[in-house]
Amino acid sequence: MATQQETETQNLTLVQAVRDGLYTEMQRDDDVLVMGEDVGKNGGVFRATEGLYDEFGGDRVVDTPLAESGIVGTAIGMAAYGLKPVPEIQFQGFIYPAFDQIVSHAARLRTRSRGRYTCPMVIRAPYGGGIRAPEHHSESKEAFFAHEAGLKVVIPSTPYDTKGLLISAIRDPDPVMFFEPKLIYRAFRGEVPEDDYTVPIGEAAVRREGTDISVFTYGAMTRPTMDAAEHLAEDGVDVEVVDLRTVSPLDRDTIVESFKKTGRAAVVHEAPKSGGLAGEITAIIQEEALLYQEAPVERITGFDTPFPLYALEDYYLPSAARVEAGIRDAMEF
Amino acid sequence: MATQQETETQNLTLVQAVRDGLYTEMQRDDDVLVMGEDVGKNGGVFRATEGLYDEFGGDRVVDTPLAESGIVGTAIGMAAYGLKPVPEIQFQGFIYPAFDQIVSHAARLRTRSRGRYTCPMVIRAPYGGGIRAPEHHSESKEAFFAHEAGLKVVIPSTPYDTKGLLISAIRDPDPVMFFEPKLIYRAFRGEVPEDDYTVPIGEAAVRREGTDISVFTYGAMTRPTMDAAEHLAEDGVDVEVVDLRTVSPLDRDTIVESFKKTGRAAVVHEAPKSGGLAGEITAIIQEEALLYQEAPVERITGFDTPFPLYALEDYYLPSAARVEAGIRDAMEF
Amino acid sequence: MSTLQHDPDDRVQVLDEDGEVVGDVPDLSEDDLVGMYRHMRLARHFDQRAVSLQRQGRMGTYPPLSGQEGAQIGSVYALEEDDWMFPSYREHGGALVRGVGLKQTLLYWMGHEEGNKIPAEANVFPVAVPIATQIPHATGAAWASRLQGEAKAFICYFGDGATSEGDFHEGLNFAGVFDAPAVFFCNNNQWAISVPRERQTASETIAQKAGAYGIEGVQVDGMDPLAVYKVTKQAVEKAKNPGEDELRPTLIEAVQYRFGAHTTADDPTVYRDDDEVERWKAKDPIPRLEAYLRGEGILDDERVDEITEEVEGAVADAIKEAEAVTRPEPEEIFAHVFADMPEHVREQRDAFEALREKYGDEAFLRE
Amino acid sequence: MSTLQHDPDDRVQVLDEDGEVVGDVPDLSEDDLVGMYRHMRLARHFDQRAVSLQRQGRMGTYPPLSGQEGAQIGSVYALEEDDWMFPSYREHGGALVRGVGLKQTLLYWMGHEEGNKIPAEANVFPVAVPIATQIPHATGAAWASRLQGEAKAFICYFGDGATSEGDFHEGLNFAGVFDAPAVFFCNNNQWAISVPRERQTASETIAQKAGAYGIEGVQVDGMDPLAVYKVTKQAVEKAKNPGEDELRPTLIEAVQYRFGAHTTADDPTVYRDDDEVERWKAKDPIPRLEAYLRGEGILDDERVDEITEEVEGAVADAIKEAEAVTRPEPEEIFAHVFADMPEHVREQRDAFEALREKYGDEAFLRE
Ligand SMILES: Cc1ncc(C[n+]2csc(CCOP(=O)(O)OP(=O)(O)O)c2C)c(N)n1
Ligand SMILES: Cc1ncc(C[n+]2csc(CCOP(=O)(O)OP(=O)(O)O)c2C)c(N)n1
Ligand SMILES: [Mg+2]
Ligand SMILES: [Mg+2]
Repeated sequence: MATQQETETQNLTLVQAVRDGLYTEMQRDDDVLVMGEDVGKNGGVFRATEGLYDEFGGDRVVDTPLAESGIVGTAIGMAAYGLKPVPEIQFQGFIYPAFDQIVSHAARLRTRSRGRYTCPMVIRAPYGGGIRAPEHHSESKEAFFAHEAGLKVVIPSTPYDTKGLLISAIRDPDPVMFFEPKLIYRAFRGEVPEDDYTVPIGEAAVRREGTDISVFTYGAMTRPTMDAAEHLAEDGVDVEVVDLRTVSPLDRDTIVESFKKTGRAAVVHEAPKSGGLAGEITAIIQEEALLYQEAPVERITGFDTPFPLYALEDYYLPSAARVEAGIRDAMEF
Repeated sequence: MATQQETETQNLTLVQAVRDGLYTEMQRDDDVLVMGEDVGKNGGVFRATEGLYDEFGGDRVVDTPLAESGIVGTAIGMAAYGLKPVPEIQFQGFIYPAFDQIVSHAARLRTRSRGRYTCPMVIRAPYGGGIRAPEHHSESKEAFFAHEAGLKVVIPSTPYDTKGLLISAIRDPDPVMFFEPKLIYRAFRGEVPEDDYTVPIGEAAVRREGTDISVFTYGAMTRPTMDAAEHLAEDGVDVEVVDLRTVSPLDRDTIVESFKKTGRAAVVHEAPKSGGLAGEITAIIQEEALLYQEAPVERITGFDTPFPLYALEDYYLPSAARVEAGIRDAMEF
Repeated sequence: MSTLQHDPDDRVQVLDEDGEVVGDVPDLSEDDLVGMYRHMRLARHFDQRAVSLQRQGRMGTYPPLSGQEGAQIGSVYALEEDDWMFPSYREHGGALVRGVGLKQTLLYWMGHEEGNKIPAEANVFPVAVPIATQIPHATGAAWASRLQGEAKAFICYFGDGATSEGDFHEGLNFAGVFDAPAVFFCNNNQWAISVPRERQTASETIAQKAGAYGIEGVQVDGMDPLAVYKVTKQAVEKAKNPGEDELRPTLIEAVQYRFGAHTTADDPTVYRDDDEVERWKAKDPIPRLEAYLRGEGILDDERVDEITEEVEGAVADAIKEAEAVTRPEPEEIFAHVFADMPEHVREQRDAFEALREKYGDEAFLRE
Repeated sequence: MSTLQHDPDDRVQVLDEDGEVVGDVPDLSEDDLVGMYRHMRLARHFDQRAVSLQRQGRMGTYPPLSGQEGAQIGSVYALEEDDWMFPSYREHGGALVRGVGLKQTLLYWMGHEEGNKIPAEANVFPVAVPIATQIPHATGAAWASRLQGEAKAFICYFGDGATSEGDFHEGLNFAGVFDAPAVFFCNNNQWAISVPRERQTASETIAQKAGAYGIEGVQVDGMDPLAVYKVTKQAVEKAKNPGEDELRPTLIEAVQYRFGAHTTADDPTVYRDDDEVERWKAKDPIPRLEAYLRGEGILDDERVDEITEEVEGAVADAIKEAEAVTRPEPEEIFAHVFADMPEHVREQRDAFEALREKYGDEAFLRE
């Protein structure tokens, strides 16, 4: 027989948690609408909007023409006019046609109107590699958006956080980029409350406490990082793993606090190294805690190359072995 | 009477050096062509292409429709077909409509065709603040491009370098982003050889030798940085100023060598702090020379805000006073 | 047949170059007619003064509108109170009618953040400097309004050059697909800075581009304020109450000319002939409407002189008020990035204020 | 009157659904006619095998083309040796005729970098996955060719969905303005993944969008290879030798249907009816051409059987060869970023190789 506990949570995959977050917030708030390519009848190419069209109808779950600047540009108009659009970009690699609307307008509407107009909008896009996808389908370019003031950039790594962060993002009065790690869309399940709840934007989560080294990561890279940490534990290396969850603004307090405890750090992301978040995090660490630093911060990242076709993608993505090797380097410095 | 020396060089402003670089290379190589909004009869809104239309005609100095993705997209087709287009984007703030063509195609054509097709193209754009320009006209977003593998990003700061780097960029077999500091387009003159010559991409220049601290900068920020350095010299602080000239790929050897000598550093750029080049440079320094580091690397940058309207722009841009204060902080750590 | 259904090659006209009636005069009260005239005069005078302020170093770059008053004023007069306006950067005249005062416009071009704060009662979107980007915004707002069951029209202005941008295409295409109550108003002033209309596109008219989106397109004499009013009015009405099988959006091409430079940073003599300018000056919308109103007995010398005086007073006052506004505080840079200021932004603000405290304001200002 | 000047509402057709002649048959040799048939059969069989390879886990996501052979093969047959082709991601059939072998196409969808290396002798651009981005490339190459005094045509393929993107607009507009010798070939297969043609745009046809660029547009039965050939041939000729006052570019809308899924990752039953699919299957281009050729005495059972055998052999060989190719070395990731490998890229490569040496290949490969 179902216990109280069981009736109130569901065991969901990450992509199901996306859907559940959208569903929950659309139920609660009539102003929320979902729009994008194939989000309607088809339920999204990853099924992230499955059933929403039947539930909420074509005015709130809108199949748009194939035009990303049009999607984001009209969503800005809608948001300024009082709705809360949640546009989906089918893959992060196809967000660039909308880049101008995102950086020149969504990110600046509040500033540019001194608060008269605002842009409460969540742009969702699956990101990252590892699913044997065709070209341009494996981008991990969160750093582009983290460099634009006026945007928040959220990347969840668990089903629970996904729903809670997505609801926070939808309720946020400003635009939020919500990048979903598609590699782990269905990799595991987690308990997700049926009710609405929020996970705050801008707060990292310590996934594993440790005393020897702090590893900062997010999204799909939390898994190889945790694997590496467990493996290193067998050798007596006690790794703290911090899942950033929001990459802009960064949770500097948690980052610095963890680093002050361990004195060593690595950052793991699949985005290219140069100009990636790892550099920013390293700069923050040495600004705030140089005197604690015992070794260079290791950057364990994608290469400074275009993402390869899938036969080579496993080499491109930081694997547990690469994470482990990087951590060892930092430990042995 | 003119000496040998005088007849072979001209005293040019930076924007005249741009023009001279284009002129010189178009003379030498029939495949080079210039295209963009108002580059033809009008000679460019900053006069960077002045007279080229009369000299080379409308097929090689092309006024295009007002469409940045079209400009870069057709230039990619031209480059792949054997020409060497030099598209101008009127202001860096208007490059975003072309962002997809730049990152998804120009940057990857060589990789994506295993070398069968290439994209020898130079995208020129004036960047930066300080000229009391209207909204969206003061962007400094070189970091967006530095994060995309497959692009080189060049930012000159003197007339001599401008011509030499531009010629290198045009001869480069791969796409180069060439961002011109419009604040100093006409701020001073410098000797520029009349002949063609090159300044290599990827090599920084030490503008002032010093032993106490290394300051890394580029573009329009070299001026306040040099001013601050001279001022600090009066107080006995001996500042080394390194003009990066290419921000991707960075000249790591010069950066690290300078830092090893001084043990302290600051980076000055007008781009926003978070995700800017300063973080990347800091990361490189601590990766390569942590044991030499005596103070945190100071990031003296634009704020993490949209660029303000011009009444406030002087506050936004790093001034000599801010640079000096930042250097003092690093010295006093 | 609706005016909008004209063959796009026919250019709608009500007054000819001499102000003689050559088409059906729209139904407008005397007050409205005089109001249009007065607003056109105000826009023109403001424009001349603004250019001279810039020349004197009292204002930054400024985009003049002289020659385009007929299109601006004629079209906004066709709007109702709660309709919306999405301008480019040149519609100070139209924006003024819609509640954005001259002082505000001056402050904007003087580089004050306050210039960007559209008054709460004005249904006007901020100036859009990146070309054509406002078009999808207008479509989105119009679509949102329709989803909410309202009957409002959303007019969006842009130039001939803007029609080459992808955002023009995407914005109009979405409007067609989602039947958004939008009026796309192209101020075809023949030039995009130095690029002539023929270099912008090989299509014969801009109006005919409407066909690509299944919506109506119409070409109007943009220097004939009454023709502009008439065409816009019909488009606005159709946006709110389309006929059977009719889509709401319309593309209006208002054929006109900018008499002056693109902006005060531009020198048009480099790329166009005086002859051309003179030919178009003969179509000046102001004398044209004035001649008509005088002919109808609605205006006479006395009333015109009164208006001249009013207009000059209003502009002088606005300049005085705008120039009395002092440089904003640096904290304005940080104030509106987000609803809640994040910690790192606050720290940057505070650190800067501390420095300013220490070194004095002058250390941070270039002369 | 040229076929291209047809009212865009008229759909050009040569063969009806039963292969009966209903329009002027273009001038094609028997060899070419049989070649077209053979290539269509080859494309179809390849497609079926590719889908099944994907199902068996022997290949990644793959975009099927069945139903679209008539448009692909009909159009590329209209090209001459030194013309150029700019494909989207679905034109394996057309690319094959132009020199991109089946093995190469298989390798591409198997995720091998080598699959991206178009053979030196094939005038074919790489696959374009980001929708519509290839359109300005084709315009630019065509323009460059004309600047160099050549007389070549550049055909660019894209779908109905692609016409909504800004790059479609900008690419065609530039082509009109610079009179680029380009043929824009829209494979209107009624769907952009799950989004139907009517949701893509409110315009009645896609061909009529040509009017926005001052160029000709024509709609053709895209499942009638002879009609496609005819229309494309004329467009190619016009690109090279336009008539007086005629612009070179053409927009062709080839009306057709994809029989299968958008890609192997798609389930079309979610968004479309079997009935619809069946209605379109009745227009299948292959039996249509076959019926015509049999009627003309050009094909008989024996020749058809031979072709079947050839086709099956060719596909089986290509699969065998492609599957014999082993996983590329990781250094391929780094090899072609720039002409000269920068130091930091070299270091990343070397560091990775050192790790791989140390930990073994398996440590880096997920199962
Ligand atoms: C995306 C973008 N590209 C370039 C510019 C620079 N620019 C400002 S106005 C202008 C010409 C605009 O012409 P048009 O659309 O005809 O409007 P007009 O100024 O004639 O009213 C250009 C190229 C810009 N503001 N935005
Ligand atoms: C810029 C961009 N946005 C989205 C996608 C994802 N996507 C791939 S194919 C496709 C539909 C394309 O439809 P259409 O243009 O009609 O071509 P078809 O696949 O039907 O041949 C979409 C949305 C993409 N590849 N590129
Ligand atoms: Mg114009
Ligand atoms: Mg399609």
